[in-house]
Amino acid sequence: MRNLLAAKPLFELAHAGRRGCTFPASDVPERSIEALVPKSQISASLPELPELAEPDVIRHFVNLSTLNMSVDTHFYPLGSCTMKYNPKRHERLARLPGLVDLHPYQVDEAAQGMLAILFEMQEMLAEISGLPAVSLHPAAGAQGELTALLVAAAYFRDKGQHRTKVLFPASAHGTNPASAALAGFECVQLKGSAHGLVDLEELNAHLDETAAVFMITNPNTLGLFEPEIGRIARIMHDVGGLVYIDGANMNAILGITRPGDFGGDMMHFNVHKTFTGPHGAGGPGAGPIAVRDFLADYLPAPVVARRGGASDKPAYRLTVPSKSIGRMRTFFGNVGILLRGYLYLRTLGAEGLKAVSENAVLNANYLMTRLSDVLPTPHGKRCMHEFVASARAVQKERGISAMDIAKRLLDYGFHAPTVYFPLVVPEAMMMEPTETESKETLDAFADAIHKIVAEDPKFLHEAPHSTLVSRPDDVQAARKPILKWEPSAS
Amino acid sequence: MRNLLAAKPLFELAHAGRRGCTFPASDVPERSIEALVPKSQISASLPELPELAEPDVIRHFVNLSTLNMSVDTHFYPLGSCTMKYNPKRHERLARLPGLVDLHPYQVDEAAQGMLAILFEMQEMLAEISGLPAVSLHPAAGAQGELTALLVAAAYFRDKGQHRTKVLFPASAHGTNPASAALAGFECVQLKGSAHGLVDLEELNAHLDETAAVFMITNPNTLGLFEPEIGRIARIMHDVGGLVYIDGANMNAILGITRPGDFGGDMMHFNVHKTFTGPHGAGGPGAGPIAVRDFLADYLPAPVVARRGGASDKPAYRLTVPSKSIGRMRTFFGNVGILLRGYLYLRTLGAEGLKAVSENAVLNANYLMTRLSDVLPTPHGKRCMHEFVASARAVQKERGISAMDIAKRLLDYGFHAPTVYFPLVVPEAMMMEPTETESKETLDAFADAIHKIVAEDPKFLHEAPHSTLVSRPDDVQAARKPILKWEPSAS
Amino acid sequence: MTYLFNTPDQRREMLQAVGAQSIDELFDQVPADCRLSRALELPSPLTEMELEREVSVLAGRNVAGGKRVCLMGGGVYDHFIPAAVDEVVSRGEFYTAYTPYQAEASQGSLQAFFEYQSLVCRLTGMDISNASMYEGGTSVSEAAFMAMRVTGRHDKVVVLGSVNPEYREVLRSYLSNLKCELVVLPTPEGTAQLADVKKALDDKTACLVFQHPNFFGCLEEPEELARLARSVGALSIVAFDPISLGLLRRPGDYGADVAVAEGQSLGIPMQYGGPFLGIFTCREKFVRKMPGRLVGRTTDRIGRPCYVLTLQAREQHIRREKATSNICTNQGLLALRATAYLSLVGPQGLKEAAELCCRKAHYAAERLTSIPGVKLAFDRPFFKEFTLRCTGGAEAILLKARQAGFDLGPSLSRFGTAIGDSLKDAVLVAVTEKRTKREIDDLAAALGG
Amino acid sequence: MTYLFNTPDQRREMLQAVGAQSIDELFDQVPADCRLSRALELPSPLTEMELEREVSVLAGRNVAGGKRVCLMGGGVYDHFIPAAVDEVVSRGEFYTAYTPYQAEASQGSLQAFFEYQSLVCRLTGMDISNASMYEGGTSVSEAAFMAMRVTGRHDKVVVLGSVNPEYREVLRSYLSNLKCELVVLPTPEGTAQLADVKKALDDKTACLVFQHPNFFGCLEEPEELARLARSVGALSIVAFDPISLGLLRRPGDYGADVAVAEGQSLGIPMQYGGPFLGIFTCREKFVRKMPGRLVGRTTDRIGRPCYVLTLQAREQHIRREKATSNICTNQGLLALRATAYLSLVGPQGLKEAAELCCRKAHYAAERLTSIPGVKLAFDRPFFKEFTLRCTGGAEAILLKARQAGFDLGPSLSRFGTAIGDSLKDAVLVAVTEKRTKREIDDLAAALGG
Ligand SMILES: Cc1ncc(COP(=O)(O)O)c(C=O)c1O
Ligand SMILES: Cc1ncc(COP(=O)(O)O)c(C=O)c1O
Repeated sequence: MRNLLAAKPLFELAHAGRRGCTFPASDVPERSIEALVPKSQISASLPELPELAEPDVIRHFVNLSTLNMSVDTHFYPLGSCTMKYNPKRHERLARLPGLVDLHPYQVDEAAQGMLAILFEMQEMLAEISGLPAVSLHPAAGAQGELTALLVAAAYFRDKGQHRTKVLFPASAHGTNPASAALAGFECVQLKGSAHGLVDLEELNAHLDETAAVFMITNPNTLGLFEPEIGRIARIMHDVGGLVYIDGANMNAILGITRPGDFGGDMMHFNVHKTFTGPHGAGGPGAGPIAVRDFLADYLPAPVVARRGGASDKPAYRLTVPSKSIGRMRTFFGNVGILLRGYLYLRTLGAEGLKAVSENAVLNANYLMTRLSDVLPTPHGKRCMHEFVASARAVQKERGISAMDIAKRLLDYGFHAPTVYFPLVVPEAMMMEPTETESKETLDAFADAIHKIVAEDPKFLHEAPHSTLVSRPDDVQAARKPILKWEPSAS
Repeated sequence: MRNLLAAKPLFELAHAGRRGCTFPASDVPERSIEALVPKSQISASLPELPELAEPDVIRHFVNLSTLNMSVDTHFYPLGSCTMKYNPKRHERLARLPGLVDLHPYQVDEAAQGMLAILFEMQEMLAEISGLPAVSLHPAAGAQGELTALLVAAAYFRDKGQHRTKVLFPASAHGTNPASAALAGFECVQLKGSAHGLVDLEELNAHLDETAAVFMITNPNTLGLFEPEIGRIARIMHDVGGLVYIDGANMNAILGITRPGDFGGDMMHFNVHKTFTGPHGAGGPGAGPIAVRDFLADYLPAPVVARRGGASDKPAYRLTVPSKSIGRMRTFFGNVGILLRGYLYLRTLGAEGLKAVSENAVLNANYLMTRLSDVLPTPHGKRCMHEFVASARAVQKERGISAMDIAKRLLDYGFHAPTVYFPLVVPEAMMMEPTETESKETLDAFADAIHKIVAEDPKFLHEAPHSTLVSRPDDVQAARKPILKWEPSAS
Repeated sequence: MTYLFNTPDQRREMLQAVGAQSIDELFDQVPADCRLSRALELPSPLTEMELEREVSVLAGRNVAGGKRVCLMGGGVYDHFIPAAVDEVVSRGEFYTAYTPYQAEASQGSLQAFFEYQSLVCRLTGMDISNASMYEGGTSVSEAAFMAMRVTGRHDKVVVLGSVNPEYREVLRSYLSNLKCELVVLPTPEGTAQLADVKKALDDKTACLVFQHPNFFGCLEEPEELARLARSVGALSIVAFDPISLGLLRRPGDYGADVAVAEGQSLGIPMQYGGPFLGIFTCREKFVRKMPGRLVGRTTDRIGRPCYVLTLQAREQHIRREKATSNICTNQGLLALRATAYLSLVGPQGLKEAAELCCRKAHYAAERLTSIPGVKLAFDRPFFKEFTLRCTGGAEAILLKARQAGFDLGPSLSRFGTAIGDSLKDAVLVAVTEKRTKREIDDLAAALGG
Repeated sequence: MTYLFNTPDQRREMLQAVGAQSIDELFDQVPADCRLSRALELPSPLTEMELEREVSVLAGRNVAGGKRVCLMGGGVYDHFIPAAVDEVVSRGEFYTAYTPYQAEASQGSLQAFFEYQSLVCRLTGMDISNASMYEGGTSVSEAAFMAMRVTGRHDKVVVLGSVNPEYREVLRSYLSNLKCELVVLPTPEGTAQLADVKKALDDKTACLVFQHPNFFGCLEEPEELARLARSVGALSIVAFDPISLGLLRRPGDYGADVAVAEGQSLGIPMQYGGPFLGIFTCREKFVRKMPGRLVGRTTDRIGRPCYVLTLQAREQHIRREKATSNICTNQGLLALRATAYLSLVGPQGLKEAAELCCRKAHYAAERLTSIPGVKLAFDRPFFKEFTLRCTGGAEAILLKARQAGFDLGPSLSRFGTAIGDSLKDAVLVAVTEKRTKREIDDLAAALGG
């Protein structure tokens, strides 16, 4: 039911003199604005915002929304993204006035309910990670990485060690090297093994007293659990370095194994993934970190502490760790997302949380099996919560690429998997079904893929056919970027 | 972005053992249910409801929603329906816990805020109608009619008059005769004049001492204001009858003229139309009535009264008029909709309300003018808030019917006007743009119609082409009705 | 003027196109002597911010929401509403659409209402359901009118005194200008006396109306009542509580001809009495005589399955004074709420909710009747609601509870002669799955138990 | 287990298809010695109803919402949020979608973000905007890093003491493992001393960071500051208040090279500090050096206009350690809020809001400084926020206000050494368009004015 008129650029819907939100007249004694603010500071004209009425705005954005696929509407097996269902109770409860209208500088005694929630969230994440000290401060996974690396840097500085290198496998997510570089470390990228795992020799070859941190995603990007993770950690610890676990794939191992138990010293959670954020078309997220005891004093500020013993003072308060690296952002953190994670964990409990991973892994293995005849998975007979299939065979035999399949899936009413990542798999199709999808959906998706690989390749090269647009020209976009609407450009 | 899988019938998405909403275990001392309720009363089996998880349910209904056109998404010029924009502030405020969680039997002193709102709503409707006594009780326009007719019946009974006939023009809305019949009156339908107005001679011919009520929609279904309304009322009053104004078309005359000023004794409002309900895909509505002083005592219960003078008792209370016809439904009324109407009136004020009608009438006249070359309007050079154009010419010349145009408009992203009603206009297309649509939208709509009437008639007979389904078989539906899902039927 | 689109310049252009000098000229058809020569006297307009402030203050003057504990009954109950229900009805495509007359542009609503009809049939065990009526009370009246049409008996309707007094009052109003007699059978013991019922029914009776669980919370003997009606050729009409069907036998099981209900319990907030949902179900053979909209399944031009409004020939817009009802606007969005609610709770959830209500209500009855001067009004089995008599007077106990943060009631005196003086010291108490043992204990303690 | 789909029977079928005996077997890759041999110790699971009850109790323990009157500032403000903003971001298709990498399945988000970028450019008068950063503080840091890249100067960053102390702290943390010097220029008079600034800047300076209106609420001389930076080849980075641009000159007008902001004022609730919106705008020539996602317009296979993520070669997932930032997940949904907010208020609404804030803040300052012992900390023009010194101590006045239902603050002592002892008796007061004269008068009265 498309309405292309309403989906025109906002600016083309505007008309001079139209009003949306209006404000009341001033009720304080009238004084001219120039008497309050120096004239030189006052703008001669108004910002050139479009003039729209409320119905324009609603019709525009509601129509735009229908041009999206989303978890609420479609199966969205995007690998590495954990596109699980976002429970509606979270949206309702996160809107409670006592939570949503709370100013971040409200004094602790007037924010005890919020602090209780955040304290309990810290405790739960410590338990899930097996790492006792938690900071809820970072805004997203990448900021969690940066924060943890700065914690490590502070720790080493404090110990008088000059460690400059951060190591990571070639399959590492882009944020790992980017965060390391931003934190002032030198980046060392390690080649992986033929099995898609860490190559221990390669790791050993790069280790010395300048090695600060080894960053590893586990389960890794191929959906495999590093079987040697214990040894890797020992090797790293032996040279005095630290192990960072990128927790983006925690959905596979909740209640099964814990980063703290397999040698991790620091980790981040992606609350917007594992604990069902939701993703918000790109954000917001929350990237809390958990670290070992000896790193606790370096955590960024603030953390929530609970007063022990009987006291007539309020139970919870914000504190600054003794050797804190300081703040990484303003205010406490992305509380709205942390809250949703808290609600999720309180809903599931220990058993429910473990069932999340069990079902996520079962779903992934089932889908992998269903697709193995047409899109085999080169690495591993079994996978964790996701797997990377390859379209190389259909590409060779029928000239149908991973991209063709991905685009054509949209016509069938499915979001595409992640394609061409990781690079180690040719014609990669990285699929993460998550636990909140049914067997029926997985079967329908697998059936669609089977149909697609039998379709006319030429037809597939031009897919998708049912969407409003098909195969945008990225090159043109980047060569002469048009990054904002301008009257002439329309 | 269709997902036909999720849009399958709910029952086909179910799977035994799946759970949506779960409830906690009982916390009161355990006793067997049979000890509480006789076994003979207990059902041997559970109702055969489908078993679904929350994500199933959300994905299903969200996908279904996208198969609708609606005011939020499309221009919806459905004649006689007043499909105006439904402000989002109403939805937010109607959800305030103090309003939405209030039990209808809460005692008056504990519901003073609600009663204040409802009292003010009564007052505002009295002022807008020019009729001093208001009941907010009726659930919708049709129930307002029935209520008012029963009020009239009680009034006549009380005066010892035996009046049995309700009269109305042929163009009356179906609810008018249906309500009259339900109220126990004999229905007399009057032929209209050639100009689409009331034929005074015809009216006179049917008037005698058995005439109870003349029901008239003004402005009428053709979008014309009855110029003789004053005389009509006088004639009716002269024989001792009452005049009922069907207020469905009040959007044309707010603050311009009032039913009480042009001779009406009783009327209903359609809050879901005029005061932007919203329509809810069929309901709910609210159909408050306003009547003259001498009818006030017969109004249904309850009404809200304000205590005069100083008193330590609460200001507002529910009362029963002295000769009340009783209740027409349980509880106070469709408060959620009345509340939205109240919010609307408080937002607009007198000037804003008049501007509503001015703009509604301007929009209708403009659209009528824009279409006059291809879809002329047989009755009236000018219209009020709506007009009835005719596709007779294009039908004759090109074989394109009103239905063809209506269906094809869907492909252009516009909801269709009301077609084939009223019957007095051949190939009728009844259009009510409302005031919340812009000139740009009206122009785009008119342009689309101009394009359509130039399209291939055969192509049009099969329109719409872009929707999920096209031209359902109504005859088949009625001949062997399938009114519920059954396993075999799928 | 946030909602008005056209700017002064556009209005000028449009007037020019129309060929009018002024907007006023467009109103020339309105005779001068009818015109309002002054501005309406309404409160001054408010911006959204002001409106929110003002209405929030008014909302705050109601004793509702927040920290209150609601044990009120009488037809409206504080049941839990899953957040997903709100999400479904918050879709603009649903709540800002019109009645789905234009099928191609309304498949979403049509399918949802078809699913509503299907769910309600399964819930009740009845053959067919319409797509909604206004609320429980008018559903009862519509059922009685249908019974008159079906039986051809227009003289007498029998209704039990244990039926919600407001349902009875509505029926009385609906019949007030007709020649049909409304016989109300007293139920001094809290439920029907079968012998009295038998006596009251005869071959002029169109229908017997009863409620189960009834207004006092007590369980009737529905199978017997249906049988008695059938034995004189009258229809049995039962008003049921949807939540009770997670535990109790279904109207279809015990042979009701028509089963109607207030559907508020199915995911609809209390909002001071409406909008609610009138559920209406009946036997298949009455389909062409039943009131209200119906959605049917059919196929389209090229054979694709789809949904349409059907059997419209029963309705006012086609049949006019011969229509089976005058209803036009119905309660679509509330039917959608019920659809989402039933989809979410499913059979198991409904059972859990029903059993919780039942257990907690019995616990509450036990605790409250341990208070001196408080006793059950009727010695009858009940489901989630019960009637208490209070030596100290009904208003006194309500007030005491209210001051402690608990809302009980209504007091039966509220219903005047429809209930009668014999119960003026009685109050209703309803206990939903939301209530906790702790709350019930606290209530009992606050009342001196 | 409302969210898990597969039933035991399905799980069995699936295991069979996979060829595994048990779910446990699927975890064989996890070495036994890493496995957790016990259950996690987490609070027991809650049904939705229980969760709602429990969280409502906790929410009730915060002093927020309801009848409170908020005059708190320091970077987060109680501005009015039109209901239509909430409606837009409540669309599941927006909030449950991922980053719009798959363009054909994400045109809705892409177009909305393109519109966001366009609106922000118009609001600020700057050339380009990215699609969002985390929040105001990290935007400042990202700007400083970009300045280093652009200027090739990695040794020195100068920031005014009147910049939000948390912004400065973030910058300090971000620089903590680098060799770059962070020079903080004290502003004892509440705004920059131009002579000091000039002295501090040199040809090693990557950028000058200032805030306008600044943390104390005072107006800086932005044009002068930008000129001083330019004169040594450093970039000028301003942190602005979006609402102020309904009244004050725009960063583009006064020559800022980079303009960043906390976007919370644009339709985002306070929610104890986040998620908020980092606005980031700069000159066109920095486009390939700027951090964060960008949406660009292009055409599709058959020439239809459409939107894509573009210039991704700057980003971590392509450029890895050479990326212009490590940001990946950004604040998309908050950018959407700002887009809806700006669309709704438009130029006129923004002006109204800004002027109301300004007028009411000045009225409040007048009233509050009439209280004995309370005076303005700085004799400088301000916009909507000001700093009060209180002889009785900061905490005392906050407490007194809080007890009367008014929230002021923060107290500047909260910021410790980042602000310094000289202002430890000072508090911030911010006045938005939501506040009324009546509230301000009541506050003054409650504080003894
Ligand atoms: C493996 C991995 N690491 C890190 C990140 C970065 O997390 P965020 O996007 O929350 O910054 C992601 C997110 O895509 C990821 O998949
Ligand atoms: C002219 C007219 N009268 C009466 C009605 C009936 O009102 P309601 O649908 O609210 O019962 C309508 C509604 O369609 C109408 O258009």
